[in-house]
Amino acid sequence: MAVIRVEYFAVLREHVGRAGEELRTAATTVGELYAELDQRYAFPSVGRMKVAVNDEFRDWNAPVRDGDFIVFIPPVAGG
Amino acid sequence: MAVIRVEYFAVLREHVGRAGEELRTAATTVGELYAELDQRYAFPSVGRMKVAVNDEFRDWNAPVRDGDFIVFIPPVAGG
Amino acid sequence: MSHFAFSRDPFTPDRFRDEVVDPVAGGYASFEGWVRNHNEGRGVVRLEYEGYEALGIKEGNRVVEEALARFPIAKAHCVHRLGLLDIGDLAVWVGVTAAHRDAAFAACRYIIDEVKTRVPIWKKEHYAAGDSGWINCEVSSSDAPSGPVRP
Amino acid sequence: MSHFAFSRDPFTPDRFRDEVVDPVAGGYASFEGWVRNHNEGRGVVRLEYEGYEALGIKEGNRVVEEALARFPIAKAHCVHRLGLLDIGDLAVWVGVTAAHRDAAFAACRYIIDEVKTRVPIWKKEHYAAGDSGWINCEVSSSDAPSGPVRP
Repeated sequence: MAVIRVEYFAVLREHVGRAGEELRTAATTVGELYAELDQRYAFPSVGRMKVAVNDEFRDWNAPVRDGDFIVFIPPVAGG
Repeated sequence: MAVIRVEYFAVLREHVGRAGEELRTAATTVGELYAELDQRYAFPSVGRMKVAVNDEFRDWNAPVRDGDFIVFIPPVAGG
Repeated sequence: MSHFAFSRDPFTPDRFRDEVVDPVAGGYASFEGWVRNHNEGRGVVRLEYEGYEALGIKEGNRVVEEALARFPIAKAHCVHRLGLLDIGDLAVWVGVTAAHRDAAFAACRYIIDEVKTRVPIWKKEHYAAGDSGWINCEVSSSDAPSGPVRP
Repeated sequence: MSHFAFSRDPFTPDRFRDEVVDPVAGGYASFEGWVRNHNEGRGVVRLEYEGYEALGIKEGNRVVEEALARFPIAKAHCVHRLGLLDIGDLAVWVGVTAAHRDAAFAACRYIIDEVKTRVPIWKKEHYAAGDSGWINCEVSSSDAPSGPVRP
């Protein structure tokens, strides 16, 4: 089990109703973590998401480690 | 014979030593006028020139008419 | 110094002129994105930008560094607004200086294109009709499924 | 109203912002030419621009009108300095607004390219060595002969 912090932005923040949370999880990859949280929150369909671990983009197979800071990134729209 | 006004800019103004002059000329085209003034002033070699009559670009066969305002245009260098 | 910054307050490009001025650079190309009063046929009254700032600054800076490596330019900088914006407000500014304008234009174009697709910034439009929506995040049922795509 | 102007005094693009602002235009592309401290390996200390203003305004306006006809843009404007300029001074500014940045960039590029080759403006560089010269007008003996080329 890892203790991690997840932060939510934009459409996810509004959907979950908070900007972030500390979690204990048995997920071993960030993809598994996403599936676990999707079960809990039923994330909205927003197209392909990305993920960042400790302020860097990672792929969905990246491991979840104790103390990680994880952000799911919905499609961006800068400019 | 036509009475016209010629104005000089940049390298031509400096070469001729004045910004413009009124002239009586027997030239029938602006090309002939250029040749006449080149005889008098020995214009510097500056590459291909253009010519304007009454504030519009014209070709070198454009007629010279009484009262015309004529400008020889050395290669430009804006920007 | 990062070549990319967020601004929570309204700004004018003048404020960042020192980031791009260079005595060897005769050409300055810039792009500014302003808040329009419409989008896809709908009247827009206000915009909201939210950013994941820690990663956004890193990724934005990487984009500008890539431009500096790819094009013969002198300096480049990009600033993106966050928070609530009104119609006509400056949302993003890219400035590039170079000895020659070819490179300045190409790099400026590269930076705005990449920033728009890579930097974690989200835009919420508030419509004249009273509703609002996160751009690129509201999909119809016929669109692709959400979430990660597994390898 | 002409889309092209000369300025005998220093100016900033802000002064002409109203010429390009448009509530339907979300994209603004601009180009600025600044006086460099060198050209072709020579140190430059000052510049002088001379213009044939009556024809220059007409031809400059034609260039911008062409851009407005060719590209899907909202507004466009160009201002060129005349007189004595110091290093770093703004020599020319082109501003273009459009709904989409492709068109804004393309039109901005078109205008600066055409203005540089078509508008009757001449540039005299004053060099650190003390001499000076009219750019594009000082030719070596091996260059093409001067004057009109007869048909």
